[in-house]
Amino acid sequence: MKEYLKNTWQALYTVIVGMKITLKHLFTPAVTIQYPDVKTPLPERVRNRLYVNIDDCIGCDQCSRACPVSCITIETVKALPGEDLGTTSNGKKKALWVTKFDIDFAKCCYCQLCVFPCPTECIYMTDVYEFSEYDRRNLVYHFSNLTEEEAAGKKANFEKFQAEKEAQKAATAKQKEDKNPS
Amino acid sequence: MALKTETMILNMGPQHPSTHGVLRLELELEGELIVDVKPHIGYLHRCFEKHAEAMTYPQVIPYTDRMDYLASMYNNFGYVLAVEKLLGIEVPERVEYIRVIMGELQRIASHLVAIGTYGLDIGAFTPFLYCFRDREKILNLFEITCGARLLYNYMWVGGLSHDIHPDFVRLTKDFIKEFRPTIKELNDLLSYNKIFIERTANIGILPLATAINYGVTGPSLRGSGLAFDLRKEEPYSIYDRFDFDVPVGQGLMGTVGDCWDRYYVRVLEMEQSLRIIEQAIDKIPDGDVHSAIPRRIKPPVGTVYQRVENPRGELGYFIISDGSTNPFRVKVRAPSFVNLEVLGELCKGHLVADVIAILGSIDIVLGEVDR
Amino acid sequence: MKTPDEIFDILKNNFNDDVIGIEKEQPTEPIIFVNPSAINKVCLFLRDNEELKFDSLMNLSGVDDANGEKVKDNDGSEIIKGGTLSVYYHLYSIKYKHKITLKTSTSREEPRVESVESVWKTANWHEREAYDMFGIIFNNHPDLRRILMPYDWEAGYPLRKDYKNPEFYQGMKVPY
Amino acid sequence: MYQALYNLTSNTIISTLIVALVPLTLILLYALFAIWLERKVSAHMQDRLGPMRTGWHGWLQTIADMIKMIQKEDTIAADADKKLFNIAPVLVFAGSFAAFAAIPFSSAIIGSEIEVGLFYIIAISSLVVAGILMAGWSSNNKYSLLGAMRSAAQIVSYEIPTALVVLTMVMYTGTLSLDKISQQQTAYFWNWNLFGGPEFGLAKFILIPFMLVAFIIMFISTLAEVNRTPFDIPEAESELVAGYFTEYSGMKWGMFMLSEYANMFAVSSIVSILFLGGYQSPFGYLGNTLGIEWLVPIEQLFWFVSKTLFFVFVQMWLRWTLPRLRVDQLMTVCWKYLIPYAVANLIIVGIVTLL
Amino acid sequence: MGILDKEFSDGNIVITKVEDLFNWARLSSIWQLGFGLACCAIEMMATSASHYDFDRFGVIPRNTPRQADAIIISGTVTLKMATRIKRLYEQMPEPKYIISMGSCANCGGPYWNHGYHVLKGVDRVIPVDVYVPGCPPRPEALLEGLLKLQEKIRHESLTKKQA
Repeated sequence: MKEYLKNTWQALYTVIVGMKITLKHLFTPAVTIQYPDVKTPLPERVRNRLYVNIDDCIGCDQCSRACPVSCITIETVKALPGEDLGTTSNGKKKALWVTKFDIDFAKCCYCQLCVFPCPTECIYMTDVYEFSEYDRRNLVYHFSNLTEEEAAGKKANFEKFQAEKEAQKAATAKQKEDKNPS
Repeated sequence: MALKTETMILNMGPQHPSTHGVLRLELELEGELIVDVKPHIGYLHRCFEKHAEAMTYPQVIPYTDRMDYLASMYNNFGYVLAVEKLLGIEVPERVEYIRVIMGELQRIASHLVAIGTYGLDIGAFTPFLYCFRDREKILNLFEITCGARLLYNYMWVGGLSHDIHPDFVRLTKDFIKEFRPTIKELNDLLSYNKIFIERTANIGILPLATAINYGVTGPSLRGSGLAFDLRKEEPYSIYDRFDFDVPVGQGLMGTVGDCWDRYYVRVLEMEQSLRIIEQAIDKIPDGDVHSAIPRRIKPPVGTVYQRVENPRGELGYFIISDGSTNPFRVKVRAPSFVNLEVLGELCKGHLVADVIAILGSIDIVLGEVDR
Repeated sequence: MKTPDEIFDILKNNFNDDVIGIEKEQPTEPIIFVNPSAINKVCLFLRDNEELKFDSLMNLSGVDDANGEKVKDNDGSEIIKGGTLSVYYHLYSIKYKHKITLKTSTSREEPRVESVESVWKTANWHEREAYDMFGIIFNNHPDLRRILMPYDWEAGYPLRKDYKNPEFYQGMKVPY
Repeated sequence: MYQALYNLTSNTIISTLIVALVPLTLILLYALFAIWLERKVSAHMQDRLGPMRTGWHGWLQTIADMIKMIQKEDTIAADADKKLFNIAPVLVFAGSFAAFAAIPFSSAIIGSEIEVGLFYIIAISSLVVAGILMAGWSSNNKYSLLGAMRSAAQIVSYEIPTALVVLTMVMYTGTLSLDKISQQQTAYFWNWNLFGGPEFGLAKFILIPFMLVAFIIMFISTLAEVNRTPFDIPEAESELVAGYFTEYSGMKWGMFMLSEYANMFAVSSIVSILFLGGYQSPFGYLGNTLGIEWLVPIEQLFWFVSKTLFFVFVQMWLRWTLPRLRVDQLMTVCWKYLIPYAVANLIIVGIVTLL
Repeated sequence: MGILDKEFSDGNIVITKVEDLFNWARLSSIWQLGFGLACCAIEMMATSASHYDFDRFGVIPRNTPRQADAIIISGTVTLKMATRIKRLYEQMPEPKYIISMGSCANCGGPYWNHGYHVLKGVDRVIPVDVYVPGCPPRPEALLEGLLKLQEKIRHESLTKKQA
């Protein structure tokens, strides 16, 4: 009988205690951040969308090798000896045309492994997180500033330059041949 | 002539509000009584071990994050300790202290989710939201240090990715001061509530012998009365420098090893983690966290098995290296995978509502079960 | 608290031919080789022996040693013939706080290992996972089915080194 | 009210129609308001804000939900029992709406002054069980079947404590008609039944604790009758996905929600009539003091609605605090705790009224 | 779509007025199916918790596909789970929308290369309306995805059925 009454009393008491807490919370101000109107400032080390400062990029491919998901695709064309490509901000001489530098943000896992190995720190994470799309294809960002035909042009004249070098090498080899057998 | 009754197969399918993710429970019911429970897993198998073989050692760390996504800091911790044991490198004191603090903060965050979803399973909505509100404070702490909220890739082999933020220490101290009263409030609202006790006491009793035979570890094992905590049993990193006690289920509200004990051990463990953080936060020595990170990681040929005390139990990494930059084989002993086996044993003879209570008390994460 | 060598000696004189040897030059812990057909007897002994009391199986993992020779398959990709699949057992005693690692290896074509499910109930799912990932068949295991992959997955065992992705699975394209 | 309308229009059909339409519109408006109130109360209890973007503080939210539900495709499970599937929501709503015929909103506004008001309400509210069973059975879904079985057992077994407490109150007040009970508890709150009823004297003070016990038992059992937490086992989200209305979508499910809130209103109005003096105002009427005769019924309506809304708020407050009971615990609470207390209370109040 | 299956001639004033009302109602009370797969589900729960509060946009988690308007695919879709998601999608009544949350649901995410058991993007099984990138996307990113979906619904028209 005592157990019976203790149960009833315990049930009523704990219900009242619980209700007291929720009532207290009814009057405490809400902690909600009203997102679209109030945007909280994010800490500076935040990891959201990647940004590549393409004119600092020397096309060394370190970031795409470090990426576990291999979502960075880089294509470079060797510059002809005569061409001058300017220097990066910290004074490194650029030797490669970066014809294609795509990051597929649908694949990226935002782990920041690509930011550390970059010699010129041209790839870093910004705090932009609002870039959802209706179509998956435009989640692939193209950072290289060479347009299609420029890239094709660069590749074309590099092949041409390559062919000339072959021809010269073949020619010098032939000359050496003529010299020593004769 | 006895009336022939037929058991009903009820599928608590991969989409169910309280299976903590994508787990299918095949219940054989006699009316509402459970005859047999067969869990079907594999709905979230993301082939972690295949990825581990194809990546270099540092690249595997983002994948260890995604296994137990509620305690990803601790997954890194386990993997990183294993590789350091293989390489045999020493880690500076500062890194050790920061790792312990981050690990214990992650344990509190993970227990908060476990307690919140357990309240949700029993039917109380409000504790879930209070727990998530407190958890946001911890996520802010993580975000100012390494920039991510949930999957950090913070602990690297031999060091850390970022040093802690200048006002990390002050914010952690504020958090500890604010968090203690909320544990007491949570206890009044949920733990000592008569209906909650009625729903969880004497339900799903796990005797100690079956627990050990089934390999159950973590709060589920400690709920059954055995003080087996790897931080005390086999102290890794610098856990032996802190004094904290290991809470054990004493059967306050029913027999030892029932759902209420497993739940209450988690609440007490949060208290102990606070104590550890308090002791560690003041004694962080200064130094460089990037000093011991090797340029290229090529460990010698060999095997290592390193286990750590994940908030859900004993998380073990078994790494076989063949001398190249990619691990030859990484096998993960996930605590939730092992704890889930005992569900069939615990649920016999209970009601449908109890299966949800028992599943909630074992606290599994499907990312870790299916790897 | 016993060192792995003492445990190895005890095992050696109880199961002289079944326990093949001990390999010690590993950087971390030594491994004891056991004959696959006698693994359950050895484990039962390890669990019930008074001085050893290995009452918890920490981890059971299947490994594809990939030490057979590579052979060109008809469609160009190479598969591994011969060689071994091995299973590692990590045991721990709560009472005496000591640990050892056992290893058994079976042939790649006919991988058969005795099941230790009768010794530790936790081995049930571990063995099912090893079967699912490597195809190692555990004799008299209660219900040896796939655990992580879909039950009707007939494209082989995924974690083997020479595994190839199927083109389609139930109408869904698998590769990217 | 019917009589007044009949003299006005001298046409029976129109006056009965109007008498029926007034509570219906009141219920629909109240339901819209109650659903919005529930979402805001639950939000603020959990330190969040609730609907904010549809109108100021989201007051258009329920209207938006209603219009969206109209647009939903009307799916019926392939091998569901079509006829029963469609009748069930209508039956459930009819059951809970019929109870409003006997509830006196104010001395002037009563559906129909039936002498046996209380008895009628208890009888009609068990119609809801039939509707729920039909819904559970006809949607041919294991979860709905389990939910329906549980709700049948729950509502039927909680009829008994309600009936017992109603018995004590009827024995004490001497009449079954709700209107007379409200009239007995005339102005000034210490005459309310909860505080020992109108006659002054020693019996009044002895009765107060037992009236309180009767009030608590009545409130708990009506909670169970309406399937609100901690007794919302038929539509337990965490176990049975959504209980007996798992298969319902769009407007049919809307009917279920409507009837749940209508039931909540009906039940809390009965509790407020029996114990807190229905439409009596606690401090006398402004209308009498100022001498305006027609103001009194409106004041009474105000007091009635505010008391009932307070009880509806308490039901919502409980929903967001307490966890859910298991089915067998629900039965033990009813049979082993509520009924013995109710019977003991009945006997004691009986003896006291006899003296 | 409910009672409006009949074809309207062209969108005259009455239709556009009603259309805006219907679109507004549909977009301000999207009920999401309470169903999470992996790490993005935890961020989805954090979004419905007190700090970012999904309920502000009228989004309540409903457990049965019958009463849900939208599924937020939050996490990795594996092959074993893909057939289940297809069935869930078919069970939902007609005006339904899909938000694919996180890299794994967009195109297989970190598991696209060696994930033999991972479906490379949920749009191979069900049509997706909005892709929310991130791994896992911040709660604000998910809310921004929801706002994008609401924009899309606002410009939907009842008369001209899109392909």
